[in-house]
Amino acid sequence: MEMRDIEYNKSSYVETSLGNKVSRQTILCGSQNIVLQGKVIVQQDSIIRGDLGNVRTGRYCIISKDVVIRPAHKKFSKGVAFFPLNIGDHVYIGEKSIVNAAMVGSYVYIGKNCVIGRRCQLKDCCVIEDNTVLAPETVVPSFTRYSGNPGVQVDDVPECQMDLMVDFTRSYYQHFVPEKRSKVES
Amino acid sequence: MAYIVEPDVVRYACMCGLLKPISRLYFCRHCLHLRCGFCVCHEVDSLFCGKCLENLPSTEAKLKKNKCSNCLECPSCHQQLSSKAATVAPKNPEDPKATPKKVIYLCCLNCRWTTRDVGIPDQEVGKSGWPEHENVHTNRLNAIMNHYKKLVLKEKQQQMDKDKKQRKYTTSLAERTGVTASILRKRLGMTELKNPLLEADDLKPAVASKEIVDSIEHLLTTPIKLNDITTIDQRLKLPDWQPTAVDKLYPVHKQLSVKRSLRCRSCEHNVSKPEYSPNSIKFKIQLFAYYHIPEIRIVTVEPLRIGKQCELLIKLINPTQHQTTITILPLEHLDAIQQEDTKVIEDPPETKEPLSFQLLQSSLTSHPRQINAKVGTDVSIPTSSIILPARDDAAEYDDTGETQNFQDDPKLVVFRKSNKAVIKLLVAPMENLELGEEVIAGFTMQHVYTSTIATTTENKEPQKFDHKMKIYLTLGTLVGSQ
Amino acid sequence: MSSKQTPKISSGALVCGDNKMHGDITFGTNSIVHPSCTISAESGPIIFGDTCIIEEQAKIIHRVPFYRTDKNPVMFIGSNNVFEIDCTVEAAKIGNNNIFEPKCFVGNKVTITDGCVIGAGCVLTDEQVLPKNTIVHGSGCKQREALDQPNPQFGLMDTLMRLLPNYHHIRKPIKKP
Amino acid sequence: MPIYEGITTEKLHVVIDIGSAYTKLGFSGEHAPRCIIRTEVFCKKTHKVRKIYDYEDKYDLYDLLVDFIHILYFKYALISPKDKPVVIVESLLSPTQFRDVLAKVFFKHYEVSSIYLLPSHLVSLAGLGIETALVVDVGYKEATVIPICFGLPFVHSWQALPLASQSIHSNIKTLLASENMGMVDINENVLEDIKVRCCFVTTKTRAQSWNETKPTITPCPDVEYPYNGKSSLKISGKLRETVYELLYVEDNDHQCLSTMILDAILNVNLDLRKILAENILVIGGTAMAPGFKSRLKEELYKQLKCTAYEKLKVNDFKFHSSPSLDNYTAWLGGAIYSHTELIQFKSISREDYLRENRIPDWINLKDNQISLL
Repeated sequence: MEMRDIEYNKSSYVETSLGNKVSRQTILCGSQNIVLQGKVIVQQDSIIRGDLGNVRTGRYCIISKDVVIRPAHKKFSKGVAFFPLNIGDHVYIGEKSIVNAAMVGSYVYIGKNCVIGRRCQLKDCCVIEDNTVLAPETVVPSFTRYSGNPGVQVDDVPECQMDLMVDFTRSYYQHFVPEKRSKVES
Repeated sequence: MAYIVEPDVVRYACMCGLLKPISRLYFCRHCLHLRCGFCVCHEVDSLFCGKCLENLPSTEAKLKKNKCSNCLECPSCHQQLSSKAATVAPKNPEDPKATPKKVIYLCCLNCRWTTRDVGIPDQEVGKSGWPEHENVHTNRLNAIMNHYKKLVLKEKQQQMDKDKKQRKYTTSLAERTGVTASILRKRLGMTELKNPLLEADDLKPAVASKEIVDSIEHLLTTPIKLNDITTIDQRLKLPDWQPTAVDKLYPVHKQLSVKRSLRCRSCEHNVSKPEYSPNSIKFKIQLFAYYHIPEIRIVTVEPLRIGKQCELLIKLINPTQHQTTITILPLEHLDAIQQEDTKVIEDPPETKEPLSFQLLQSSLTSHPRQINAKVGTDVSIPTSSIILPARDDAAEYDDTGETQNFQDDPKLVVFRKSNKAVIKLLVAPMENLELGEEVIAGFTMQHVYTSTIATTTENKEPQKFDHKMKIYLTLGTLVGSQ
Repeated sequence: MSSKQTPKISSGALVCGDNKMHGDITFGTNSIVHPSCTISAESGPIIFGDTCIIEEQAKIIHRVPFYRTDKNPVMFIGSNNVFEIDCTVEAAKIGNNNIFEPKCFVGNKVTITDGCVIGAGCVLTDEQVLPKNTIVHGSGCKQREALDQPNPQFGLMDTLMRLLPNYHHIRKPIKKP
Repeated sequence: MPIYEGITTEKLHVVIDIGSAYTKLGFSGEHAPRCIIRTEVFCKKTHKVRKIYDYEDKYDLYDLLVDFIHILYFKYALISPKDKPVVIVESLLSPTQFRDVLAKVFFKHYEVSSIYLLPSHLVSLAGLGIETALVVDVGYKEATVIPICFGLPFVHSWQALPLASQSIHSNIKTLLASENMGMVDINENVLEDIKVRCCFVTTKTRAQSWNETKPTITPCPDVEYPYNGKSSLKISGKLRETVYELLYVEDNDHQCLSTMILDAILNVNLDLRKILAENILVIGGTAMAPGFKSRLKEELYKQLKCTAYEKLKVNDFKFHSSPSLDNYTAWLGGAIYSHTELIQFKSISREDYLRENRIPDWINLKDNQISLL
């Protein structure tokens, strides 16, 4: 199915020179530690905890509503440290998901309402289905599809996942358009 | 996300007769046919551990029983175990030299099971290896296995002796000269070599007993604690042990995972071969249909009503580096051709001769199954073809919207941009459909496939083929009649 | 009960500014409250013990079931409890050393004792008292009993105490007389 | 370690025992299966888990088996099935259609080089090192009894009744529904968990008192079973004790587990009866229930007093215990058999199969004629 336009209220979004579209109703804590590489969409009510550690996303990442992105911590003998959280290119994170991972690769699809536990590693080209709960420190290998609570592998992902995700995130960005003026006035 | 979460609305008919979305199909460029996961041959390409992502050669994996030696799983919930460090106070606190010892224990971060729960002692840092469980019957089973092996070998020996007597003349050179290995050994003063399998066997058969030890007395009076009894999944995770009490559980090594390569059954060429490294997402061979066959997407469908012609807009995308021409043909078009093709192999010769290699190979691919889709609408077949230019990655960043010079039928082509075109088809749902029923439309798509295999030296020009396949579109449910 | 009450924050506690709080709420010493969580004392006061962590999007709601008629019920939450991201807790009695993992839901008929862990995504609504050291995990809310209580996360709290004031507006603790 | 072992252990053959509830998979020469998994696949179209044995027709079964065997090989065995032999342990009473489709899937879809089919009752004795015994298999769908004498199954005296886990599960379901109001639909996996963790087989005397109008015995303690976190099930002591009773209580045809065993013994020659009665081997997962075997023994002695079985002239029953757990005894036999060289000359090769387009079967006249010649 060809994607439909997703309209947003122009006044409530900020578009940066790199093409990032960030809602004004987000909580970006420690924004100096957050790097969005370009053409990234951050929708309303999502929280990015840059105050705890560096967060860096690749190009064409889509962060839906009510998402929490939070660097993971680990206890060492000298105290607790937060790991920087790197997210690759062309990643989609569905509504109400919590990403507490150590690393999210490229071309990753995370469904709605997921919990990605502490220090998880999501490798390139994996799919996390809606409502999945990944236990802390889970490693999700490439080309696998995880589901359930606790998340386990349920299926494979098509080998052309990389191109599917590139196409999906690009067309999402293209179809993410400001509302028509007439609607705004009414 | 059409191919990841949504149901498959556009399905292509594979050569084996199954309907699959384009993302799940392969295109064998040697046979020029669509293949799917069902009709290709799967092979284990490499083994790796899904936790530590390390490769294991297949021989090593066999020795380790397909388990990772480093990664362990929780016996309680089957998630991966993590090691946790802890410090233990020195044994004699009075001793000023004694420093707290660092130890490691395993902990499940999902259900918080730890090796301490079942009394497995903590490990010192640097030492690896957790206690492994041993099958209690190992000795007995080894004896039994050997016993049966000997028995069969003895039988075989007798059979061979019998055969030998029947054909006396075929003696070897060594036997004629009298210099057999056994005689040589005798001359050298060595003891005669005996096949250890043929030695006398002293296996004691099992003895049945009158007594049965399975008392239930304790169950009758004491209340049970559910949390102390293992579930069936926990038991079966430890097949040789299957404990009933949770304090008998022990960690299990993680099962390895595989990367698969796929091979076309008719021409034995690979259609997919991944790179060796578990971290790599690249392929050495990637003949996925998504890269070779034009992709079709539904853009819009008018509400479907019986007897009414509804507009259907579909988008065609050419993924290849070559220009292609797409023609829409009726569904029946391909049936006529295929019937002629398959007639030849339809009846394998009923002979008792050894089967030819060819027949062994083609046993699966030659009998496609009936396509399981009920077409519920007619599709108006356009008279003209659509030319799609090659895919140009740079065009993705080009927003100028340049117009291409294609002589399009304006009634057919609605919109066009780089390697994509939106065309308009008219569908009319059939009379016999019921309200709320899913409407499926079907047609045959023919496209020009440009082969890039450099087969012959004299023919430098890439060869072009007409490739046809059936497409089934699920348009949605019927909303009413006219 | 006025909803515009300011929470009582004991000394040493760190409460970020951007969060929704209604009613009579008391935080014990060394507690940490992350931004954008919701604490709502609808039916009566909520009293947190010492060294609790409340993460973003956590919802702690004091809402007594309609059939209870106790006068001015108080929601007691012991010490060393961790409320992780997007958990919803309505249990009126919570002991010490419990962990509420992300997206779990604990209804108001549940009583939590000590050392329990409510796993991510688990929903507990049935009237029950979770025994000590119970661990609820996975789909279907499987239960098991742990040997020890989870360790208090003092290391994490030290780091948070250091980090959070650099980035957030902090509510001032009430100085005890 | 003898030298020859190095050569033969190289060749590991996959040994599969596809039961109606659980499938046992492992390698030849090993002492326990690598995994025991549910015989079911996840259907992507309907998003439901489907049991292989609940197939609609042979085409449906073909697709289910293709999916299932794919999982067996690429998730558990981790070898390519093509051009390798496979060992299958199957019941002699397995439906012909199932056998045929299974062989077709292995030979035509997975292109294995050969299949070594082993009858489960016979090979179960391999772990004991004996040749004559009465094998009682209590699995998921049915209980079957086949006497094995001198290494040959006496198929003509087989007994089979649907007295197994499936009927116990439905029994638990009806009993639970009467005790817990409003319980609509309980997943079978939950029923199984209740059975495994809470229920047991009670003694004969207690069972008899339960049948009285006013039982005088104190039931075993009740169990509170947490269900989904949203509610809890009350499992009464009576339920815990009595769910297995249907195996031991005679049905309308006066048949139950113990009569099956005695009938099977009755069907063999007089001289073998005593030997069989003193060599009973119970296999199958259901037989692992606590108290199952001692109750079976009690019932056998009880039935012996009936007039129908007086002519048996049997005084004692003796039971074997295999060096394995009951649910994989048959698989172990397969692993022992396929560790020998029998696999080389007793298997059905792909060439043979493609020529004949069928696999030999004891029930088929064609195969029996050949043996006569």
